[in-house]
Amino acid sequence: MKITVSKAIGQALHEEMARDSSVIILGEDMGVMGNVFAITQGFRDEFGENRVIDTPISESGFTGIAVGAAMRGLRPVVEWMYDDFITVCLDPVMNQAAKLRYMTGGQVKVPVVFRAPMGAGRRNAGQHSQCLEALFTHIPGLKVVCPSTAADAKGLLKAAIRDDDPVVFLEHKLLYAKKEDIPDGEYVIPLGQADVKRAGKDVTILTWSRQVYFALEAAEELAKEGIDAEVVDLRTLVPLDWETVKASVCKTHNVIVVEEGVLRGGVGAELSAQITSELFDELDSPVGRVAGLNVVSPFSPVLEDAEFPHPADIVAGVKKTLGR
Amino acid sequence: MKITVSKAIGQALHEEMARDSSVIILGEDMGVMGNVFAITQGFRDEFGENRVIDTPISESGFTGIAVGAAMRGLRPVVEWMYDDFITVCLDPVMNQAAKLRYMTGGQVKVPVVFRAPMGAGRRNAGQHSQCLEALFTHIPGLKVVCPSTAADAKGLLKAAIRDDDPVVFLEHKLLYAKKEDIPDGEYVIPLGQADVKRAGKDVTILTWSRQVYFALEAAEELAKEGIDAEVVDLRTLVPLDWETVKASVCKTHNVIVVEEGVLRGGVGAELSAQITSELFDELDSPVGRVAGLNVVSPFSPVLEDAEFPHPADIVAGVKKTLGR
Amino acid sequence: MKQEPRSCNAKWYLEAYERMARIRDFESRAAECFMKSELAGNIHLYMGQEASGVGACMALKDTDFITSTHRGHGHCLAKGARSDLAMAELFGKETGYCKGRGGSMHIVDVELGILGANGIVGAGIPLAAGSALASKIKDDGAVTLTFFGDGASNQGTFHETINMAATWKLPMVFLIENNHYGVSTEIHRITNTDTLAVRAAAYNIPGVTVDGTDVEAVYHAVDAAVEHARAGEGPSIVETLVYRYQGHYCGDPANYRPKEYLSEGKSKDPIDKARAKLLELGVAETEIDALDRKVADEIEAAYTFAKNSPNPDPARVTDYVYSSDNERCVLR
Amino acid sequence: MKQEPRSCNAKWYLEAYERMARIRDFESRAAECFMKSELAGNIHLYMGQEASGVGACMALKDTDFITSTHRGHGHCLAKGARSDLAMAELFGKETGYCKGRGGSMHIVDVELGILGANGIVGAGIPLAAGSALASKIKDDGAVTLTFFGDGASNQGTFHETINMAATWKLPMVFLIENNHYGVSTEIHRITNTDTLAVRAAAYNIPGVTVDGTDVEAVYHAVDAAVEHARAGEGPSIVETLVYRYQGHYCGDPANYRPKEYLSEGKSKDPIDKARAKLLELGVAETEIDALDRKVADEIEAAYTFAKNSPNPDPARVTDYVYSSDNERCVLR
Ligand SMILES: Cc1ncc(C[n+]2csc(CCOP(=O)(O)OP(=O)(O)O)c2C)c(N)n1
Ligand SMILES: Cc1ncc(C[n+]2csc(CCOP(=O)(O)OP(=O)(O)O)c2C)c(N)n1
Ligand SMILES: [Mg+2]
Ligand SMILES: [Mg+2]
Repeated sequence: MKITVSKAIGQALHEEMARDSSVIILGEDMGVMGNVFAITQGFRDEFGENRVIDTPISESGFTGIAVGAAMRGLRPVVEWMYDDFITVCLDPVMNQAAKLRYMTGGQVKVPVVFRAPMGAGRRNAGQHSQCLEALFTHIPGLKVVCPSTAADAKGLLKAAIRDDDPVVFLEHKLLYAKKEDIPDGEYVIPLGQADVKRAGKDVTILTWSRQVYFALEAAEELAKEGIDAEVVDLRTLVPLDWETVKASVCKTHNVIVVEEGVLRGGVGAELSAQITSELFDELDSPVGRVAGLNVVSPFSPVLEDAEFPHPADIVAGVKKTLGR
Repeated sequence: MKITVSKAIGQALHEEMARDSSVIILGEDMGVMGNVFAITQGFRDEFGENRVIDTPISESGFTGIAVGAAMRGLRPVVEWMYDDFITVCLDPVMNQAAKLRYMTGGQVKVPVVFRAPMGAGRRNAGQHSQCLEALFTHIPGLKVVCPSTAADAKGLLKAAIRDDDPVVFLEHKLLYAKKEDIPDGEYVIPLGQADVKRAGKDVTILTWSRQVYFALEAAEELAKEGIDAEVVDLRTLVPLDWETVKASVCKTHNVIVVEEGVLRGGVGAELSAQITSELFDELDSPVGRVAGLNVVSPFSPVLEDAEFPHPADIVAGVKKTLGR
Repeated sequence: MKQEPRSCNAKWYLEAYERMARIRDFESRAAECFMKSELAGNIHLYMGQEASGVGACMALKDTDFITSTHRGHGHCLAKGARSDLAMAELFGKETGYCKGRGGSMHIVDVELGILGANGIVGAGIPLAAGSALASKIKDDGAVTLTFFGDGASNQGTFHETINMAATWKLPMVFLIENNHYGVSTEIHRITNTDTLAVRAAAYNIPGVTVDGTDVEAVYHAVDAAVEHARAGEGPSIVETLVYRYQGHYCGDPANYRPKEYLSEGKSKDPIDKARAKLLELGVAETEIDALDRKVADEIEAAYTFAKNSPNPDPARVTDYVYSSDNERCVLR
Repeated sequence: MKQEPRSCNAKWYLEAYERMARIRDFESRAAECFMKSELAGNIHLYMGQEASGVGACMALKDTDFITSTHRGHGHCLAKGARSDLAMAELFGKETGYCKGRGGSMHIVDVELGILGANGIVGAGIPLAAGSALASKIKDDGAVTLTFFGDGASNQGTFHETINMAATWKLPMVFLIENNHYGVSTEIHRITNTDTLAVRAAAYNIPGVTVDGTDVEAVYHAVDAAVEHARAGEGPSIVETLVYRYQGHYCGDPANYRPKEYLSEGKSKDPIDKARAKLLELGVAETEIDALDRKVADEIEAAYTFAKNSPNPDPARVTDYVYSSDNERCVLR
């Protein structure tokens, strides 16, 4: 069955709410409106306003409320309307949810999911276009998931909701409308498993979220020039599926990391560092990085398109890495 | 003249306030108490309560106020009592100060300094012990300074205050009491200049803040074993003094990055990625990283000491890199 | 506050009417362009709320300041922003207020005292207090007014800032535009009081609620608050009750609202009201029509200017991140 | 709220006295250990404020919940925390409440309804509302009380949370311990009202200010607020006026305070007052002395336990970051 990514996310939420009465949803415009991306339409009528909660624009407050509720055994799924708004609610995420288990010596579990749309390309300008997964991966105690396909989004979100740790679940806005096949019936995709979206032998492209599609496009381009790229969709950044990364690197001996977010301090830096230090002798070339520029997201379409990677940038990045 | 690092910071603040009436100080307990680390004692009496402002515990509010005041031509120096509290005031830093110049097409300058003590080792536990410089380096629009010595702290803070961009200035708590020589008279150290704190030929240790001292200790240890380490104190992380980094790497051909903050997504990842990609052929070994573990800061002294790098860890890291 | 101010005359009303008409025309054109995909991104329309922004800005001097929101076109134009530069910004052009870098949610003109629209709900409030603090320190006599919505009043920045402003007696005004909705969420579903102005009691400052469709009523309330602030007595809350004609963003069908909301709002249209008042004050219909045409021509010209302006050069995408050392800072 | 409650009897006062004495002794010992460098880090002492925590917790059931602050020893002990496990935590030992991982600012005992001290000012407030929301959803009849200071009341989390709690009628109590200082900063220098309880008006909920040195007064005020909450009527503010005997942290000379602050506080010592009340109620002095000794012995034992307990194993520093997949998540 073909459904959109947003619908797949809605299905995951719906199935988990139906399965487990401790799952609740909190966020702005989640109830009456059914979410600004129409993800939870009808949920309030079905599950009641106690479980599908329209909050005021008080992210710090309602995110903290979700964390407190999780300490009491609920499984809240919070939505921030855009991931850029983490700036107004980082404390309950970073200093509370992520740390409570450790600081209490394992006494407490915090099964909360923080969902947020992210990403550029919609001309939403500086404060509504960021990919901030790198920031979250730097916070011990959080798991970080960035799905690309509808099938992955559904299976991973179900796993995230069932997980006993706080999970940041980032959805690319420009994928919501993508229509794709998903498996029939109930399924869950465990966190921490990458997926090789295209097998290849000459170069490994490590990526996630929307850039998976761009990488696949780039791979087709490259194929025309005789370069056979393997596209590894990491899907989960924490925990990282190192086995899959390693296997691919040991096969292709050339790697680039492609991400939409800002280059400096991006996830690509960490992956590059790990791969270089642990697989140095496997590498024929230094790990390449294709990422967003170290700038603020511009509004103007012509500028925005120059700011984050497109398939042609990936093609160029691969060629540079391969010295071609 | 020998003075403590905290005194040197106080001098920089004092000199700049005396020199330029647009410099103001805002933060908790900065006025009547003269700061919890006694940095601004006497300032309120001298400069008046309009320029040395005791704020309520409203970080998001007063940080935003500083940004607004900077847009109006003042040069506010804000203090957060610990850098860990960035969680309650990230928005005015990341979505406002850092982006305003870009989003206004260069119309606006935001000359604000955000000072904060940081770091582990004081047994302050999970929410009062972090080194968060990596987080700030990932935000385009911010400059990031992490001094180690009294002389550097003074000269760099003066430069930060005079800079027209928002600067995050992170001071390690366990350096405050260090007594050191500083130059006589007025001086400024430009942002973006690293300092080779110890010259050496076998391996480059890139580091900053408190780890500079640990690296120097480690270098003495290594010297006993015939390993001649160069210790490069980056001092400023953005802008980065690439020329100095490059020169050192091209001399020693072996590098490790040492940082106190969390390994995953740390500054070391970015440095490793850049060095590897641009100086691949210069490297005799993969770039090593010695950093804090991917855990929450533990309270217990025995655990905390196991969590962040000590000189012995640096010695071990260097030997591993050199294969010895 | 002061005694009841005198009522406004025809000259005043002509000025208010022109500013409101400018906003309405500007946005009607912008909406049209958006629906035709001439504009990218997202725009949040101020239509219906014009009397609030104009009434408030009429009480400010040119040397006073404002901060604004995601729904900022009206505030900026009311404070004197040029429609051509604003339109060009919406088009993402190099000739726009922000050289196309900012777009609809980030219009700034510091010279005119417009410290910026803002995409983060509640973020403009402390920026405004910073401006007021600067005025207090410089003793320049300026007042800063911060516009924000009913929804924004539930952000922590509201509380943190108003507490400091009240305590420090900052020369500023908290102008809450209560259009009853934050996106789809009706204000009484997420707050526990009849009005938002009652919150003033928590900070021991004045707070009033006025009809935000009546430009004169807004003017008088803000004027009193501005005088209070300018006299060194500190901030006030002015809450204007307004109607958001469009959905939250241009294109939002706003199905979450009862039909009566819009019919009620339209029956109180601020521009219709001002026109009626002008006639009452003896201004000739032809004069008003001429003003309408003048504004329409201005907006037509603004549109033409915007449309014909060049895009930014993509090679310059890294400009303006930093004031100094930009190249080095964006390179690595 | 309900009609005036009857006054408390001897049995009640004996319990209250014991809890207050436990807190005082616990902290006196902790302070001693800290000054002798037996304890690392930082501790914030509750001494002087005991009647607030104990009076409040006496109004709660075992099945009710609290959240606390950086100054949390008193709240946790008042709610029933074990002094030995708490002391071992201050010593950073494996036998402590948090296996030495948390320390003074992070004591938690979920079984006892103690959802945690907290090092971030204002952060416990939304956590408490989350607990109250869970109670409302589960309909378990529990009430959650959140302790926080005068300083914390200026954090955005206060406003955001109390607005939601008031609107959703969450079963909770906002207990502001107003000891007049946040570190060095006197509350009237950073707020604009006489009391903090007046802020209740902004959320249309009850708010009272009581003498926080009088354990019975605190009890009655909190009891009324708890009953209100338990009856589904929503939250209240209870502000207790208290004195912080020590500096902000142990070792802070607190030179920023006038001498009268401390002398006034000591003249109203909550434990002295409770002792006088016990005598008034006909309890024999010997019985009170015996209670003192019992508590002293308990604290002595707690100290011995803490001191003799093993440190955590440094090799286990990476435990407990994650509930599942911990090794993989901390490895890279
Ligand atoms: C911190 C933050 N949270 C959420 C949003 C998304 N958002 C933009 S406008 C808006 C509603 C604002 O409501 P209100 O303050 O009443 O202003 P109005 O739109 O009615 O003018 C929301 C939720 C945002 N931009 N920033
Ligand atoms: C967000 C945050 N800002 C600042 C601090 C530093 N700090 C710890 S306690 C404290 C004062 C708190 O005052 P109050 O709420 O009155 O509690 P009290 O110490 O008087 O019990 C401050 C500023 C912190 N821990 N967290
Ligand atoms: Mg609104
Ligand atoms: Mg206090």
